[in-house]
Amino acid sequence: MKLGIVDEYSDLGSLLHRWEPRCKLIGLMVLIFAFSFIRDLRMLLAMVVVSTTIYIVSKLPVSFILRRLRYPSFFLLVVILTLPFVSGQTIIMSIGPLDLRQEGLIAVLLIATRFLSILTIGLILFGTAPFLNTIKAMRALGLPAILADMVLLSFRYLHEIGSDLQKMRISMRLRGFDKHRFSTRALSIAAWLGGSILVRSYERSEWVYKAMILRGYGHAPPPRGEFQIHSRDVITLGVFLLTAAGFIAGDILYGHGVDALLQ
Amino acid sequence: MHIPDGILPVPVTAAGYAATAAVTWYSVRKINKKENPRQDIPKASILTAAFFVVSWIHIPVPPTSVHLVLNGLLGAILGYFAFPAILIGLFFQAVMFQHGGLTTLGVNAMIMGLPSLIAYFIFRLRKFGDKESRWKTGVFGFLSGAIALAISVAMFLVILLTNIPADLDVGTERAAIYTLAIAYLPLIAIEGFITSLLVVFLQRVRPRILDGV
Amino acid sequence: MLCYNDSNMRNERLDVTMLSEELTEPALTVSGLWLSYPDRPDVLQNVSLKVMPGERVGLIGPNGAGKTTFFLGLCGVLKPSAGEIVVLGNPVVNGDFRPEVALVFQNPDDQLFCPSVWDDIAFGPQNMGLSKDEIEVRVTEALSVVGAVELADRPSHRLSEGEKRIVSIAGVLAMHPRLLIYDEPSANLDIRSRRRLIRLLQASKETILIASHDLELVLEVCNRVVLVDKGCIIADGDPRQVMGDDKLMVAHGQEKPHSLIPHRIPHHAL
Amino acid sequence: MLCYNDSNMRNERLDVTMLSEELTEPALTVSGLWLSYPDRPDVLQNVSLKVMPGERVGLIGPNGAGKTTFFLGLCGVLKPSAGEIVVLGNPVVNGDFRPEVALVFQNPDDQLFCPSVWDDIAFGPQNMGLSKDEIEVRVTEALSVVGAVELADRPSHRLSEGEKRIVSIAGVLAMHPRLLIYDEPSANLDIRSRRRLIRLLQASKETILIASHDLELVLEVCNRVVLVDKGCIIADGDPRQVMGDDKLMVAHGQEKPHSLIPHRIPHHAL
Ligand SMILES: Nc1ncnc2c1ncn2[C@@H]1O[C@H](COP(=O)(O)OP(=O)(O)OP(=O)(O)O)[C@@H](O)[C@H]1O
Ligand SMILES: Nc1ncnc2c1ncn2[C@@H]1O[C@H](COP(=O)(O)OP(=O)(O)OP(=O)(O)O)[C@@H](O)[C@H]1O
Ligand SMILES: [Mg+2]
Ligand SMILES: [Mg+2]
Repeated sequence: MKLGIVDEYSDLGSLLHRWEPRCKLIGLMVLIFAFSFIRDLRMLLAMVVVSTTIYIVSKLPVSFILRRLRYPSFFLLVVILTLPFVSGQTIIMSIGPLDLRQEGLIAVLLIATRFLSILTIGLILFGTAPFLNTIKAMRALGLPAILADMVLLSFRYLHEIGSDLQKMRISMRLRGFDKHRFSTRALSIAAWLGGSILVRSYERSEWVYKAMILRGYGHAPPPRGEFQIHSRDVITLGVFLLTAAGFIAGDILYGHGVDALLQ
Repeated sequence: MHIPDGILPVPVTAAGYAATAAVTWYSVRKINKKENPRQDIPKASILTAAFFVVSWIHIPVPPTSVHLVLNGLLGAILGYFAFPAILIGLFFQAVMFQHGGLTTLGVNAMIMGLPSLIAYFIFRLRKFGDKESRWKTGVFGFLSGAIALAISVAMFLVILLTNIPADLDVGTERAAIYTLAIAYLPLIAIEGFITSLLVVFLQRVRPRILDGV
Repeated sequence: MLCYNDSNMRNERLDVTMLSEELTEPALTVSGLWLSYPDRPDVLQNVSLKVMPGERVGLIGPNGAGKTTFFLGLCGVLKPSAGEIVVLGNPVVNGDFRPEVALVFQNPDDQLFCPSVWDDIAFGPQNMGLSKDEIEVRVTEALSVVGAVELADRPSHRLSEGEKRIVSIAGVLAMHPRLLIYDEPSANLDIRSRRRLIRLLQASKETILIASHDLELVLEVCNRVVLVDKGCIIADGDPRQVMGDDKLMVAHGQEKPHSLIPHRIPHHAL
Repeated sequence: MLCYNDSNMRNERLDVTMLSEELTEPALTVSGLWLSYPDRPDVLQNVSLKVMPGERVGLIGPNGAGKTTFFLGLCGVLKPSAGEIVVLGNPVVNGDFRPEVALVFQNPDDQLFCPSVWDDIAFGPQNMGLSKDEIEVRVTEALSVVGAVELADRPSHRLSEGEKRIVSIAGVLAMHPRLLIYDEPSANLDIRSRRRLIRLLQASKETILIASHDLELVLEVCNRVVLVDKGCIIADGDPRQVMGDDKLMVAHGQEKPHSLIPHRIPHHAL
C-alpha cells in the first residue's frame, strides 16, 4: 500500500509555507470550523472564493488536490445520488418513481461545498510544511506528551510496517493465494496475516524501547522554543481569525437563506 | 465508516471534540498511573501503526471485499492506550487519505474509540473462572470484535442520519437506520470471527501480546 | 527414390534439431526488459539474459542496482514497461500464478505467517489445489530435503534466523518449482547456517538465480555470475573471471572475494 | 629517619601505582556474570572479561551463543542474576542512563526511531540535558564523522540500508560514548557500505566491542577476539591465533576466514 504523502510540496516557499506552524495551525483550524458553521448560500460562495484564493497563494499545484479527491469523491457521489431524493417535502420534479426534492438539493449543495472547502484548507494546512513540523507545532501548543510521542513513533513505523505487509502479500500471491476467493480458509489466512504483522511489530517495539532507553528516553523534557514567532506571523493569524469571524458573523446576520427554504 | 467534513453541525463536532478530550484525558491519566508508563509507549505506538496497516487487509466477501475495522481487537490488546491509538489512526487517515475529516475527528474518535474501550473490558473477562483456554480466548475475541463494531455502527448511523442538514421525516430516518444496520450484520459477524481467529493465533504464537500493554 | 531419401534425411535432421532444441530450451529468456516503479522510472534498463536449465547464476551488484526489482519482474509481480520474459517456454504474464517459478525473499519473515511450520509449507500446495494426501507428501518431502523434519509442529515465529531461512526455502520447494530465485539467501545467517545453506544450494537440481552480496557464497555455488549496476548488466560470465577482475569489481562497488586474493598473511592454523 | 624515608618511598610507590592504575584502568570489567531471560535461564554463565581502553574486541560465536544478551547486560538493559559489570570505573546499575556506553543494534530500524535523521541524532544529546547550541554542534559533528552531513533533513524511513546503519552509528556517537558496542554491524550491507563501515571502525578512537558473523570484518578491525558458545567464553586472544585455529573454530560452528586460508585457486586479476 502506497502511503499518501501529504508534504511532498512542503518546500515551495509561499506565504503559507513561511507562516509559523503554530499560528498556521490555529488560523487554519479556526477557519475550517468557521466553514463548517456556514448555512447561508451567499456565504457558501464567499467560502469558495476564500479557499480558492488561499490555495492559489499557497502555490500548491492543482494536481496535488485533484489526486487527493479520488477517495472523497466516492462519498460525494453517494450524497449527491441519495439526499435529493429522500430529504425534504418540496418536490421539484419526478423522475419515474423518484421525486427530486428542493431541500435535498440545497443540502447537497451545502454539504459538498463545505466539504470541498474544508478539504482544501486541510490540504493547505498539512501540505505547506513538513508533516513532522506540524506535529511538533501541535506538541508546542499543548498536545499531551504521551500523544505526541505516540504520533511521532507510529508515523515513523507506519512505512516499515506497510512495506512488511506489502512484501507478505507478494509472497502469498507468488505461492498461489487468490485473495479474491472467499472461503473460511481465506478468513483464517487473513487473520494469520494480520496476526503476523502484529507479532512482528510487537517484537520490533521491544527492541525500539531498549534503543530508546539506552539513549536516555525520558531523561529530558521535550524540546522547547523550536519555533520563532515574528510579527508578520501574528498579523497573518489576525487576518485569518478576522476572516473566520466574518464568516460566522455573516452567517448569523444574513444567514437565513437556507433555513428559510428549509422551513 | 468515518463521518466526513461538511455534514455535521458545529455543536455536534464541538461536542465530539470535548468528549474526545475528556476520554483522552482519562486514558492518559490511567496510563500515567502505571508503574512505568514510558515502557508501554513504544509498544502502543508501534502497534497503533500495525493496526492501521492491518486494517488495509481486504477480506473477500462476494460480490465485494471489505476491510477490517479492528477497534475491538485494538481495545483488547492496547487497553487504555486504545483511545489515543484510535485518535492517532483517524488523524493519519484524515491527513494522508482525506478519509474522515478534521472537524469530525472528535466525533469519529468517539464512534470508534468508545466501543474499543468496551471491548477491552469484555476481553478482560476471559481471565475469570477456570483456566484460560484457547476456546475461551476465541469466544471472548469474537465478542469483543463483534460488539465493538456493532456499537460503532449504531453510533455512526444515528449520528449521521439525525444530523443531515435537511430533515428526513422520522419514518424514513428510522427505516434507513434499520436497513443499514441489517446490511452491516454480516460485516459484524466477519469482524467478530476474524478477531477470534486472530486472538487464537496470537495466543498460540506470542501469548504475551494478549496480556495487554 | 532420391527425392524420398532426401526428404527422409531432412525429416531425420529436423527431428534431431527439435530434440536438441527441446533439450536446450532456455529455462529463462529475458529480452529487452524495462522495469519501473510508479515514482521511479527505468530502474531496469533494456536487460536481456538467457539462462539454460540447470545453470546456477549469481547476480551481484551494489544496493539499489535493481536485483530485487529484476526478480519481481521475473515472477510477474511487476509489469514490464517494455520487453518480454519467457520462463520454461511460456511467457510470464503479469499477475499469473506460475508454481514452477519460486522466489525466496530476503527476509524470511515476509514468507512465514502461518501458526506452524507445517501450515506454512502446506500453503503453496494447498493453493495449487492438491489433494490432502499429496499435500502431506509434499510437505514431508520438502522438510526432509532441507533437513528440518523435526521443526514441523513448531510455530514459525519462534524459530531462529537460520531455521526460518530453511523453512522459507522448504515452503517454495513444496511447490516443485523449476526455476528458483533467491534474494540474499545468506543475510543474517551465522556461519553454521550459512554453510548448511550452501550445501543445500550446491545439491539442488533446479535452475537457480541468486542475488547476493556474499561473494564467497556465489563463488561456491554458482557456475555463472552476472554483475548488475544502475539497472544494466555490466558483465556476465565465469565467476572466477568476473569476480577476479579487480578493476571491474571496484568500479561497481564490489571487492574481489578473499579466496581469489593471494594469501599474504602467514596463517597460524594447525 | 628510616621510618620516614620508608614511608616516603611507600608514598611514592603508591603514587606511581595509582597513576599507572589510572592509566590502565580497564574500560570494562565483567566478573562472574550470569544473565537470564524470564523464560530462559542461564543464557550467560559465569562470564568474566576485562577490556582495556582503546582495545577493539571482536565477539564471535554461533547464533544463540548469547552475544546480544551479553551486550544488553553490559548496557544495563538486562539485570544480571549474579556478577558485576564495571564500565569506566563505575558499576553498571540496571536502568541507569549511561551516555558513555553506547550500543548499536543489529537492525538499524530499531534504532532510528525518530522520523527524521536530525531528530534521531539529537535524541541522545537532548536527553543528556545539553543546550540547544551544544546539541546542534554534536549533531553536525557526529554526521561529519560518519560522512553523512547531507542526510540531516531526510526522513529516516527513506534511507537505504547502508545509510540507515551509518546514521544509527552517528546517533550514538553524538553522545560521545567511550565504550562502543556494535551488534552485527555489517549485516545487510552491500560491499561498498561495508567497506565504509570498516574504515569508520578502524578510524575510531573509542574502546570497541563488535559481535559479528563477518569474520573478515573482525579480522580487519579488531586487535583481540573472544569466541563465545552456549553462554561461555571459549577462547580469548589474538584474532589471527584464535580464528586461525581450524579445530577450535569448526568445533564452535565457525570457519576459518578465507584470508587466513592459503590461496589455492589461481586468480585471474589484472
Ligand atoms: N517500491 C519501490 N518504489 C520505488 N522505488 C523503489 C521501490 N523498490 C525499490 N526502488 C528503487 O529501485 C532501485 C532498485 O532497487 P532494488 O531493491 O531492486 O535494488 P537491489 O539491487 O535489490 O538492492 P539491494 O542490494 O539493496 O537489495 C533502488 O534505487 C530503489 O530505491
Ligand atoms: N527475549 C528473550 N527471551 C527469551 N529467550 C531469549 C530472548 N532473547 C534471546 N533469547 C535466547 O537466548 C539465547 C541467546 O540469544 P542471543 O540473542 O544473545 O544470541 P546471539 O549470540 O546474539 O545470537 P545471534 O548471532 O543470532 O545474534 C538464545 O538461545 C535465544 O533463543
Ligand atoms: Mg534487493
Ligand atoms: Mg545477536
